Amino acid sequence: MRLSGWNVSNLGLTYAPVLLYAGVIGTFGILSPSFLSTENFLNIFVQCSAVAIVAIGMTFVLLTAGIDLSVGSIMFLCSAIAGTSVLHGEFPVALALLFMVIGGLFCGAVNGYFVARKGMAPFIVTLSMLFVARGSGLWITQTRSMNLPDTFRQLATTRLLGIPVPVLVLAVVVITAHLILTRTVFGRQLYAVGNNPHAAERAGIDVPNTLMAVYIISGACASIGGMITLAQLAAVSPNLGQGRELDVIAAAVLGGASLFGGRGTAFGAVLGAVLVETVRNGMNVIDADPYVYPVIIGLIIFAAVLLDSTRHRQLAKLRRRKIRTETS
Amino acid sequence: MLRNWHLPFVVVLGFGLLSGCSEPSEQLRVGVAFETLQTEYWVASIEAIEAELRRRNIEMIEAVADNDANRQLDQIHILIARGVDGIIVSPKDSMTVIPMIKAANRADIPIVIYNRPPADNDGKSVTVVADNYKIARATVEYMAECAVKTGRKYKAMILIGDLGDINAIGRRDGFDDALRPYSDTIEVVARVPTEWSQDKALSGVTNALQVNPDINFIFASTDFLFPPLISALRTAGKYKKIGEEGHVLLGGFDGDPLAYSMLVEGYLDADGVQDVYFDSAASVDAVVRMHQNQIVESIIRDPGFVIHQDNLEEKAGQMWGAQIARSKDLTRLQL
Amino acid sequence: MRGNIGHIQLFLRDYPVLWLSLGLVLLVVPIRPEILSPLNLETLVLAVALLLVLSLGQSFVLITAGIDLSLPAVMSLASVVGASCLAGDSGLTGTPVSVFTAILAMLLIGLAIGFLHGFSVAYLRMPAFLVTLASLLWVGGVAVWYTESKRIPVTEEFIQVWYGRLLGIPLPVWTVAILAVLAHLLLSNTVMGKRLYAVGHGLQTSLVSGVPIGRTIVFAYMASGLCASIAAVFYTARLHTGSPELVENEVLLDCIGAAVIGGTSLFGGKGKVIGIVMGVVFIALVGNCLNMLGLRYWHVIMVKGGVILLAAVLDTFQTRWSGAE
Amino acid sequence: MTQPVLEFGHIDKSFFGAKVLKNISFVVPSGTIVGLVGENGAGKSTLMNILSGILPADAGWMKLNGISFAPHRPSESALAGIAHVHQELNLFPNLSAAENLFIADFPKQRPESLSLIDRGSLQSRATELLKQVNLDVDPGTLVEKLSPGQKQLLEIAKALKGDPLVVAFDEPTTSLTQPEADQLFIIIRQLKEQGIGVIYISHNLGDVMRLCDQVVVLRDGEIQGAGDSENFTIPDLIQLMVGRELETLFPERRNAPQDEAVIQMHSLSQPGVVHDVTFTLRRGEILGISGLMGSGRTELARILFGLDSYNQGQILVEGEVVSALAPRKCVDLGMAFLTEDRKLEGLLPSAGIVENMTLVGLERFGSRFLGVLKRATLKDKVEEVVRELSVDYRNIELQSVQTLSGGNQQKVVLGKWLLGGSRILLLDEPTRGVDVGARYEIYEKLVELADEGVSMIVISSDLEELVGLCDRILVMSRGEIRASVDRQDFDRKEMLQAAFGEERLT
Repeated sequence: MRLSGWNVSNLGLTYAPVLLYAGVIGTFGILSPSFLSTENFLNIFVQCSAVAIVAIGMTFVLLTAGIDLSVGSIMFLCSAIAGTSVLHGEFPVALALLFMVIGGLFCGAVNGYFVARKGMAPFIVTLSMLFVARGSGLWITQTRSMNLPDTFRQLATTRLLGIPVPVLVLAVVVITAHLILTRTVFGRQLYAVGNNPHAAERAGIDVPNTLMAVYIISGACASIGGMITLAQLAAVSPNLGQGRELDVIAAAVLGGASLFGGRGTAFGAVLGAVLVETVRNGMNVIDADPYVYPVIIGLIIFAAVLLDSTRHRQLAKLRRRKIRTETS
Repeated sequence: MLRNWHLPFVVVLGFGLLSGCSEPSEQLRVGVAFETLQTEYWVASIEAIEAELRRRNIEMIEAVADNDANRQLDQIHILIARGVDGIIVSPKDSMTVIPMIKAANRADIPIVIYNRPPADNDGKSVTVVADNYKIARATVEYMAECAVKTGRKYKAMILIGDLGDINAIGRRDGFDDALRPYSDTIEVVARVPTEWSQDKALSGVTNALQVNPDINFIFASTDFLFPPLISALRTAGKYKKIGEEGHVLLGGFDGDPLAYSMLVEGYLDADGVQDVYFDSAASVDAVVRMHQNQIVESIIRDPGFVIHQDNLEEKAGQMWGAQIARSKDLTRLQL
Repeated sequence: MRGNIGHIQLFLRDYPVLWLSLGLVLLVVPIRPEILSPLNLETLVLAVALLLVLSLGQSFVLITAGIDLSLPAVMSLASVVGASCLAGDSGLTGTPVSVFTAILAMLLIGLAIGFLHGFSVAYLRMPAFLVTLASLLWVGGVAVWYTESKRIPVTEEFIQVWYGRLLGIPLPVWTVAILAVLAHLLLSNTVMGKRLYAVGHGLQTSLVSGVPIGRTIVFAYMASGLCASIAAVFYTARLHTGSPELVENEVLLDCIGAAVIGGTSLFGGKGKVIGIVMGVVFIALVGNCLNMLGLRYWHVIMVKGGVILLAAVLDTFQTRWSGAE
Repeated sequence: MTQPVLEFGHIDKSFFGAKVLKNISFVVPSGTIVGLVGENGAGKSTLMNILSGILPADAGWMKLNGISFAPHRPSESALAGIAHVHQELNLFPNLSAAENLFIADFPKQRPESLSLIDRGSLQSRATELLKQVNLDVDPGTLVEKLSPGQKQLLEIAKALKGDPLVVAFDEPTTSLTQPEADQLFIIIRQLKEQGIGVIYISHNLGDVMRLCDQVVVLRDGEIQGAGDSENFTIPDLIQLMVGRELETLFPERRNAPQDEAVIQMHSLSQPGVVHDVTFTLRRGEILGISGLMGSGRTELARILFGLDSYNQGQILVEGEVVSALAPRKCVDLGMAFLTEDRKLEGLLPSAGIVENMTLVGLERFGSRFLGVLKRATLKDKVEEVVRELSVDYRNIELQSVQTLSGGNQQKVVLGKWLLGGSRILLLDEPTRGVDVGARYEIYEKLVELADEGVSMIVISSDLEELVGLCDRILVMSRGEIRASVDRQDFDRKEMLQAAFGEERLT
């Protein structure tokens, strides 16, 4: 078959995100050959793993047309709990990690309680949690930064089969999340709740419990993200995770999640996080003027979004229902 | 109906006014407004100030602005409204502090600026500040001397602080000026912007080491960034003690407990120290003397000093981080 | 009289946040009577004025079911550009003309970026959240880049924009009061106002009904940009500084939070100036009270979160009451 | 006589002291289709809510297969064998057909505690169900890609999933074209053959008469008449429903259309959508467009209103050639478009009546400078139109229009355009989901407007409606106009044949 102009543009539009990635990677690759090394790509994954994992949790929340602004603070609070329990409570590291997850689950459950059982706006509930969790964390640490024993750092630098642990954790989380979203009853019902909560309720889906679950998942993902950050830094600083909620939401939405619910995938969230980190890493590698970083990252996000919305409009046009087949 | 509705309000109001009037006023009250408590340095500072105030039987009222200059100005206004007898403020930058000085002047409350000097203004204030440029420059010069002694070539990296912070600029300029005479031995290959954030520092340093694996001279604009720096160095297999093969010349700034333990263990070559005890004592002293209408010089300089392997024993007593580290026995953490 | 009381009760029922504000004051007064001192009330009113400008701008966008995350960045850029206009060597330095030019330049920046947002959202159909988030990064980046992070001093004349007084009342209070009244009239009494709500309620219906949705959305974002610039003028004058880091991003949470507590919906179509004013008063009051109490830093943050949650809980009760009727 | 499968005995129900159901008793025999008719507010939905366990009855009883039956929640009712097919489609467009069928009870893999979906079993069970309703799509298809008719069939498949004893249909044909509706009736008759009791609720009395074995007529919560449908005529039913005599559903025209052309369309084409469409709309004319769903009738209206583009041909409005059409421009030209999707394109569902009604004509109430609204005039005008259309409401400003009945909603949309001063109306399915009384009121208003010289194009799947209302009917098929029939030549069979066009031939 001959490739007509229409087909080419259609193909181009369908794979626009891929082209964007190729463009970003190609540009940095030409500017600095060391950018293209396997090691550097592993680096990118290691560095974005925390954001990516939290973004996966955020995707669950976004699927229900909710939002979780508290993830950055939960990352910090959990890290503060872990740091304190190891430094002052003399608990073993494994137990500290367990405390982190429990902390994340708890914060998520509180969010979920008010959203699901009290029917309150997720924005406000999680905004409150943002303040309460950060305040509690600062209280625990007395705003001091804590330097943690080496065991933590080893968690981040150890490699299994040549792959750094954070990347492995990311892989486990994304695959689990993908399976939950596509293969389980809960996952499919989640899409229904996000699309139309009233219809979901009528269809016999337990909407409150579903909502509760997504905030708990988001809290858990935040605690895992906190764990990875903690392991990488081997320190708890009072500004750990601060402002992370915006990075995380950006990653999820760049990856195709809709703020109005019902759309989004786990792999998409990871791709979004990887894109932002690739740009940051690339500029670092080509030794760009540090003042330009945010400008370039902002513009690339803008370009990605522009490309995506153009693509959607064009595809919608091309796929419009044809009533008649033209004979001429 | 209307009266009933207002009654509790009036009662509480009256009670409040009464209790307000009867408050004892012999004890001095000093407001301490910090822009941030983000790093060990600030925490140590505010605790030292609190201890000094307590020693002098002065009540401290704390306010932390969480990086927001406007909020800090609000807090200053609120401190003034509460009728404090003096204010010690560590501002976000050299300019936004000016309206705070003016507000305090208007209310005739003495104000002391801690650590970040204000830009030129016609207000009345006392500044207690370490000479960031000089201390950083001296630190890096010491490192450069160490480098020259080995006779090898060096590739240098600096972790720059928040470019909006005048102290970060001072430290960066100190670094640059110190290395200028050594340009044939030491080449600056990487400047990592960190915005005083540990995770940005981690990814920046990791990437820089990726591109320039032979970096062997690193200056961190604050000790607060050592944990991510060590992380990245260990990952690259470059965190070695002085004298070991492949040791990276390391320098820092602040003088915090981690820096002290690194010095003791022999990982850190030099650290620029701001003398927290001097700064806090001088601030409290200035505020009290201003309250008593004594004349106080408008700038009190903390000369600071460089602590390094050669003067460790001698200077450790003055290093605030050393005091904290010893009191909490943090050295055993084996970083 | 009875009619009046009826009105007050209705008002309190519609805006439970008013109860909460009142309760907060009653709670704090016995401990810190200074909270009612003229000095502190002025501080509080000025804090309300600053936040209200931002919340009003934000609510225009929220009403159309959008969001504007770029405010802090727009403010920073306007601030440094304005300040460098004042510092320029045009020979006008120090004259009222230079103040005028600087303010004009700042307002133009807000309008221009607002236009860009509106255009992207309305005509390119890009999601508002991401468009404005990207701007938060790049516009803020440009501000830092432009100044290389240096602060720029402003002239004494410019400072009068904030510190000046008219009839004993600070100028910004006048400005913001006029702005709020204008916003109220615009939203409740003009064609454009009704169109903003219509677009937020249903974009498709508005399109079919011949509402010029493109222009309406662009208007909303430009209004938001304009308000951000006005806030930038105030901040810059108040702090005597043109700064690329004028405010922290948390101000976004404050201004969106205030609008939402005041009854504005994040899903569009709802929001009134009176409610927003009350939301702003509440948020500013919480900040003021907590500082007044002199609590530790972390307690301040925690209590702030708790009180916001409480406001929201009250709001759901209120909805239930009115739902039952 | 067949076995009664469901019995209602003396059901009473009141809300806040107002009786909405009074002593309702009737029987649904197995293998019988019972039509339940009545105006909106007659108590049909309350009765169905009691049947499905959403509301409890105040007094009375129900029996299912002779056993007393009082469900407390919808799941209980469903489990007992009552299935509902709702008017409002409860489907999730972002999920597949199969997932929609089993959204509340997915087949699970062992161990069930993992809640993993058994995709094989899902696929096969879905295929089987879809086959039962003659829906020939892959179960994996996303619902957003299905046509309205297919969606309705999917809803029925959902209802059949639990092997129900009774299936209640609530306005199932509102979004269907005639052939789709015919298909649906075949399925409903199949259910009857299987011995299932069917309750069929509809405003379309023609359908009711065609389909149902028995009818029950409700008015103000009371049964006004019941019995075999052969014993009733449509006028009987209407009289029982509204309690007064309507000589005919369609009012008489007083003035004939004028000769002056208002809209002329010349050889309009858009590849894949419409081809070579030429017609003229005259002043005061009611022009009907008939055709199947997907014949291009809605698309043609959308092009005419500037919502979609065309690449060939010419459009003249009031004799002037217009190009670059856009809704805004069309509104300025005095055109109005009442779309088929009322919720998405007609109303601001969460806004009040005033806000909805003033949407189009807003500028006329604003001052030239700054557009300051004259609120008093505006409210007076809205109240006038509301009165004229007899819209039933509680609060004209605060009550959101989504709480109004379908008929009142449609009146609000119509009122919006009238308030905007439109003189050319494009009406796409103007009486969808509108009850008989309101329907009559809308027809009356339309004819009155036409008599005053307003021109309109009425698109409808209900041929009865077009025949009763229009001066002329265009029949469309495959994006082309196949026939144009004047009032005196209206012939149903011929028009249907034209509508089927090539489809009939293949």
